Amino acid sequence: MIEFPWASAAIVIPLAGALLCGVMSARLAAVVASVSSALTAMAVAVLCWRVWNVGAFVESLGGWGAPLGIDLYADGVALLMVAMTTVVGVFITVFSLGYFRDAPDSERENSHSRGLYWSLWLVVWAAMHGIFLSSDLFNIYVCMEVVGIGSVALVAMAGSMALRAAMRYLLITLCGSLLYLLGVALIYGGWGMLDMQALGPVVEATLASEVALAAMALGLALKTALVPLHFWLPAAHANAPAPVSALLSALVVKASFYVLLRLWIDVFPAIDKAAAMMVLGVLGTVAIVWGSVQALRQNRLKMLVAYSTVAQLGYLFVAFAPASTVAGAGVAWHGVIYFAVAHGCAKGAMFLAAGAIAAALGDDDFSSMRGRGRHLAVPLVAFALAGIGLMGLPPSGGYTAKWLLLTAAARADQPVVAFVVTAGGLLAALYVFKVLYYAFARPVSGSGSDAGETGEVQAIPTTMMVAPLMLAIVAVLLGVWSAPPLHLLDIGLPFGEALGPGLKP
Amino acid sequence: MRALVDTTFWLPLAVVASSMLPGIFIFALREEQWRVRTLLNLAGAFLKLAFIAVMLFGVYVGVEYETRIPLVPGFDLVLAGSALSMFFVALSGVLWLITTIYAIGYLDIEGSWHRSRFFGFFSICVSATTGIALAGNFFTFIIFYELLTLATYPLVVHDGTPEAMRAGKIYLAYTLTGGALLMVAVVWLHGAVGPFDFQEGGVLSAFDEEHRHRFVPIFALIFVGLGVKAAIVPLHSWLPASMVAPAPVSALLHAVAVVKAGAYGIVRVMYDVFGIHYIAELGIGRWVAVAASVTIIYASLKALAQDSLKRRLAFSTVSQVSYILLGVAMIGPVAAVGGIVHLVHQGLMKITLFFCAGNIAETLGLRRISQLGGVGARMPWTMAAFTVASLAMIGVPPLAGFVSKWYLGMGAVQVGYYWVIAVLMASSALNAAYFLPIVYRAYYGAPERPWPRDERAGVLETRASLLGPTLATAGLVIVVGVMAASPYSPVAWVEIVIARIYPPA
Amino acid sequence: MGVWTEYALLSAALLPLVAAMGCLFRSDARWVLAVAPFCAVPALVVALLPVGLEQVGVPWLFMGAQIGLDRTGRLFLLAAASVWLAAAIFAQSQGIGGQRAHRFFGCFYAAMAGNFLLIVAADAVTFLTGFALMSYAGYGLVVHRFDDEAIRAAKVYLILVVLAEVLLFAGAVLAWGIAGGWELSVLQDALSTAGPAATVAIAFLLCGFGIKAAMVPLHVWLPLAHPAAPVPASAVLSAAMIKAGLLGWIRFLPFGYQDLQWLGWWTFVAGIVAALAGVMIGVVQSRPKTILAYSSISQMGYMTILLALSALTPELYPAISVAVLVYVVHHAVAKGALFLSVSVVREAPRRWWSKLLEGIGLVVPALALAGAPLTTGAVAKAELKHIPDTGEGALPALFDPVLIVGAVATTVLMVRFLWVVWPRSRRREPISNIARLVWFALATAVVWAPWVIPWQYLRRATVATLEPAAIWSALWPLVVGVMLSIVFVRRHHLLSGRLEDAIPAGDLLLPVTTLLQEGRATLRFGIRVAQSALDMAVGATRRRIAEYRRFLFILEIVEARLRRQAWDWVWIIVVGAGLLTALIL
Amino acid sequence: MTTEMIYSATSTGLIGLGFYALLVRRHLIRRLMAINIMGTGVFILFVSLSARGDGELDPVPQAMVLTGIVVAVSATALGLVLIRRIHAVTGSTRLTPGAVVSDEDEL
Repeated sequence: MIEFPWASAAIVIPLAGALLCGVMSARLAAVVASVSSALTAMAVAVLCWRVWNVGAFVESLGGWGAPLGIDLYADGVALLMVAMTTVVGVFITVFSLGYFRDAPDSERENSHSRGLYWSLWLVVWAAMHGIFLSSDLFNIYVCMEVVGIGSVALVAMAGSMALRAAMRYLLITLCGSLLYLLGVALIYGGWGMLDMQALGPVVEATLASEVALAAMALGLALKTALVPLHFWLPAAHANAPAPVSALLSALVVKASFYVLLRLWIDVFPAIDKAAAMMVLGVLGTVAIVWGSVQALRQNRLKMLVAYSTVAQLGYLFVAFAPASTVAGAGVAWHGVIYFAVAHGCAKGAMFLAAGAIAAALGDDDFSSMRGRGRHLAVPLVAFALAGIGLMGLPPSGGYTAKWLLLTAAARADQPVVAFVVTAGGLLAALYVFKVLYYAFARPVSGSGSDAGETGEVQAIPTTMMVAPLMLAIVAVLLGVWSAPPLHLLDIGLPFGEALGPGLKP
Repeated sequence: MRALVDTTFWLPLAVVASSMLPGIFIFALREEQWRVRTLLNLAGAFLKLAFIAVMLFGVYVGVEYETRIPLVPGFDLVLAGSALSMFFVALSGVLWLITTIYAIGYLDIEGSWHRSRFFGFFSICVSATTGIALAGNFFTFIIFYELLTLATYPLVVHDGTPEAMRAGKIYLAYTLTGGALLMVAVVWLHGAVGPFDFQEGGVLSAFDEEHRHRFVPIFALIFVGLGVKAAIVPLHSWLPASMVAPAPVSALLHAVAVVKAGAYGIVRVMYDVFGIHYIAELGIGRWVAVAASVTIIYASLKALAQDSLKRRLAFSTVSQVSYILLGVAMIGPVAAVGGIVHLVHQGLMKITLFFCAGNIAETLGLRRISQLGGVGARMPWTMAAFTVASLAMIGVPPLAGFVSKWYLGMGAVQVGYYWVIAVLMASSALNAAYFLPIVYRAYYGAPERPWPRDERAGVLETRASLLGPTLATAGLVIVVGVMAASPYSPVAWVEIVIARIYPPA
Repeated sequence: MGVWTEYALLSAALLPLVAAMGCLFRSDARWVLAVAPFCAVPALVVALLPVGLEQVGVPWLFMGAQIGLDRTGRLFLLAAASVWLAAAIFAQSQGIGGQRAHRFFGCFYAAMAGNFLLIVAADAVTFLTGFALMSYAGYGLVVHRFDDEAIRAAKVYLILVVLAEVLLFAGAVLAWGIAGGWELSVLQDALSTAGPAATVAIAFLLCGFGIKAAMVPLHVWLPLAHPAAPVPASAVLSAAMIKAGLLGWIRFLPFGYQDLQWLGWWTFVAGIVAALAGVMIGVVQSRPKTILAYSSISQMGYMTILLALSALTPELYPAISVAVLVYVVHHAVAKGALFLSVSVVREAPRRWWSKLLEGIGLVVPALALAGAPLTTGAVAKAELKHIPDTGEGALPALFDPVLIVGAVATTVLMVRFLWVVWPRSRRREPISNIARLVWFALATAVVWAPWVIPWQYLRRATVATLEPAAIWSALWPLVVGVMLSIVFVRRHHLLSGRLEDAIPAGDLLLPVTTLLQEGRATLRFGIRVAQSALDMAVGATRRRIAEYRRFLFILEIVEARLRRQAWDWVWIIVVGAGLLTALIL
Repeated sequence: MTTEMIYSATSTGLIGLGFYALLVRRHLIRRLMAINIMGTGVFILFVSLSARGDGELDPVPQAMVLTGIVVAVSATALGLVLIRRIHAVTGSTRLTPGAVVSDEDEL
């Protein structure tokens, strides 16, 4: 059992599923994708179990090993991200089962595109596992490109509405990847290796390494949509088919951020990054405010959720400010990673719920939601639960993460960060309750919209109801049951000594 | 690990869960399954009371109950039974049962708008309240505190009318902001001194030398954060706005859950976090007393100007809840008895008043004081209950309110805060000025027109399920006052609580 | 003392409360009426029982109640129970309340219970409980008739009741601060110690009870409330309930404990003013019950004077307390009878013997009030006169002349009352025989009561007034008063109506209300100014928020630009340059 | 001027050129080409790394470049498909549906 390459399996299984789906009819593809999702989940579960009990381990693909071969490195953080991806992924699969059966015409242009969807989705999934588990910088590049190209194709599946968004997304993701690759080249030029674990101790603070870090950070920030580099995100995320939106917002942006974090801490410990961290912190602050305000101004549900992603991604960067201090670093990094996980689940649930609402109503305009809230009870409950996570209210993963971020701010003595984190939660409340308003408001009697209120809410498949709800419950459970994930996080001291002092005061 | 049958571990959890689980099940019920719903509600309420009774007895004989579940390293979910918390738990348990019966009757009259949703949130609301009461540390406290906010919002906006939605907005704006401030303060505190549990006698005095300069601003933040729910002027505006909610909700907001949670929280902070003697040392008590006094007077003056019955009652709540803080802030054993016992006394009186307002509104369709002429003849029992509760509010001996005021007055003398007596005198006079005209009008005013509606239930003036709870609480108002000296009265229990904090010399 | 004694005492006191609760079931109005005579009986029996009832605790009640029946309490209870009994029977047989009988009797019983409870109370909380019950229930009696006059009277009454409650609360709490307990004897003891807190507490308690006891200038409710209430209600208001204020003074204030000059002088002045001004204002009133109300104020003035004396010279207190008790019994019975007679004489008698009896019933209590021989009035006056003899302190020299002038004045007032009330025409307001009987019994009680009440002292004092000298000294002011009245009638038409109602009932109330209304108008103006200032501030804030929203709109444009135009590269370069700079520097 | 410097200068130039074009040009095919040019610049940088100081060729960068080219080709293919679809649906070859400037002008 121990000998079995479980880390590779977590990548290979969805990849194999993708290949099979590509050559099958749509109906069979759905079955294969489901089986493949289940198997992936199993593999990841075993992987978690193993890391939990044995600790971090290195798995060399094909037995070659670094520096020439490719190493997979499974430590706590990687595992947590993989687990998050898998949980969200399983629910996306469940949701898609219903979604692509009854999707509006524009989204199932021919039976071929259905099989294509499954294929692309599983490829992206596999590539994301690749990003999280790789310890090889170039391998990460390849996986990122696969994720990027796959995502663009998935966005484009939404039809004519999404084409421009997809195109812009493609350009941005390629540009970001190339900037990253530039950094990889510079690092390889300087130190002749690409393994992150090995690079950490040897990389020095030279001009080349600093330029490399800057280029990579810029590229990854572009892919993570850090304000003001977020301009591509709302259109792409909002116009994609619902499960794809969830995938992009919950997982894909996290993948690039994860790489940035790894680089930041593992590869370039030698560089003094305090000033840059402040820059990122400030940008994160701007992101929270900007994204929230924009979210509040949207007329479409999915646009609102997309801008909320812009705002929430700001938290990931705000935490760089306290992380730049010795006292705050450990808690801040914990908080950031936990936030990424919590946000992944919550945002996934939220987009799925939004998708379910849009499918039931025919479109996702707020005006068509008015007075029909009572027919949308389940997706709205899911939306509300996910919203609790976004607001950072207990009990939810968002609460735990925010608690950690605030603790970091307190330890680093940065009240501004505390204020931003708090205010961000309140801003999130504003836009979350803007949606929930429709769940509670009584239809305005006597107005001309009576016909719209009474009926015309299409029945949606059970899977589309269950998936967001379950995922939202997971997001809540992350707050009730946060000790195990946080324990997992510390396994293998993934970020070297940065996590060392950890949460212990 | 604790044994599975360890009641000291399970009982606090059971007290919280006994209303949470029925609540969750109720959500799943269809509107017309009222029998199951009622059964679940009542079963939950009685079960909870039984658990509370066992636990109360246990605490009385010295058993230490504690549920401890690790959430975040250093921060556990702790539910523990102290004398003070049991006091609050018992209050909410008893009043919840009564309010549930009332609500069942009330909503049957009102018609079938989302009753499952209503009772579901109703139950969760009470769970959150008991959670707040039993919380053994700040982390847990905030979890339930925010849960309360979230669970109450759907109740406030239950009617779904534009006014209700507006009230809900105001409610959220205030309470979420308050909650955020509280969280910042608490994290700041923990950042400074590390994780700690609530402890009789306080925790912080041990950190005096190092962190004294931080404690006053932290307390101020906490006070503002909790003061929103406790409706301290000028943080009170949400409470009168929330008057659009159905009567049982108002009763819950005012008497059992929300405002009490705020006041109880402040009391808890003063006793179990700072320690009352340390509060005295920091010189905070005086300011709290001043804030409470300003609230008492200002809200009473505002109440005079209201014509809407429930709004007047709301301002009265704002005023009365501050008695609790006033009593505790005076920092003396006798005043503290008066303050803490007012938790229960105010609850009983105010719930009676709101029940009466609800009875009148639902039976006769009257909501304004100016319409109340002749109600005394039509609904003698309701008005008798109202009269009793009003007189108690004024502080007429030997009713509940008198006992509180009496102890507060004696406490003020004991610690030499003579100005508090003037506040109490003014408050009594103002209470009389805004309550007696209502009573007068109901008995001696002439009905101006036929009632907007007139529902009779057999020989009774209104439904038994509305009248019964009203009379029960009115009876309790009399009994707790008349039998204040008996060993089973709230006062007796509070004296036990206080004796632990101020050991008799 | 048996275990049950305290419960017997309590239930005797609280029995009427059960009846009051019964009144909530209004469908059974007949039952409500039927129990009326029996409610006061147990209390009366307890008061007459020869068994001594010491102070005992009822630990579970209120905040640890103490009840007991000492001599003071026994006589107060006796007086109160008799008047309540008479009034109850009178009210029942007269069918007071009509359709709203349950309401009237509910308040009536509740007030009765409160009155009894405060008499048997031996601790502050129990006393104040009874006092509050009585006061608030009294509101129902005053407002009962529910015309404009009654409403106004009730309003004034209620405001003063609340004021009294507030003052009593503060006073009692302050007193606790000094005493550390609620037992009345302990409180009194503690208040006798000097100190600012004690002074304030005494002042509060004095005024609080003073409102009920019609102490000038807090008496204004009384001349309004008594005429407004139905006859039996005015009888108990004047005869029993205002005595509760007096009892409050006796129970709470440290009379006889220590020399409290300021208290003594204040009360002395208030008493003298009440005793004289009450008569003077009363004389010009046109309505019988208003006259009686002013008479009550004046009579209470005498009792105030007595207490004032004991504050000035504590060693006189034993004698004074006896005098007060005599006075209480006397005044309760006489005033009760006089009030009831207002109702009785509405119907002019037809037969000669009934004319005679009603004449006697009318005149005897009036005479008693004026201090005529053979009545309790003479005994009370005699007791007053004796007081200076027993003490050695420096009594105010005014005391004796005041008494004489007072007796004359009271006589004039009573003549005025009889003049007003005397039946001149045949009005047909039938009155039941039972009511008539009760009234007559009460009216003549001023004569026979001393011989019935089981109080040796009273009997001896009554015997003493039968000596010729005593009779003379009681009689001559009476004669002077009657003659003076005749002169007034001749010369000034005072009694026949020229000066009628020159001073409206409620005297001081008029200027005070005017003043208050002015104050309220000013306050309203102030509030309006504050409100508009607040509105302006809110408006300014709103405008600012609106501006902010406009700013948001600008943000929107910026965002759109960002998305549509070629601005992205600017941002990419800016962020990249920023990062690079930050890293390299 | 060493070979290394020529390589470096070339790659820097290409990257800069591509980056500039990507950011400034509006026509989609131009932007896609810009990406490719930028990619080529990075690849040249990699190639230059394979011949470091000691004269021995390092095979790893070459392998990476090969992989990179594969990735770039597929990305370009996807991009071209998208551009065709955009053109088919909207008749435009730009991301922003702003003022119509003749596409040929920009090409």
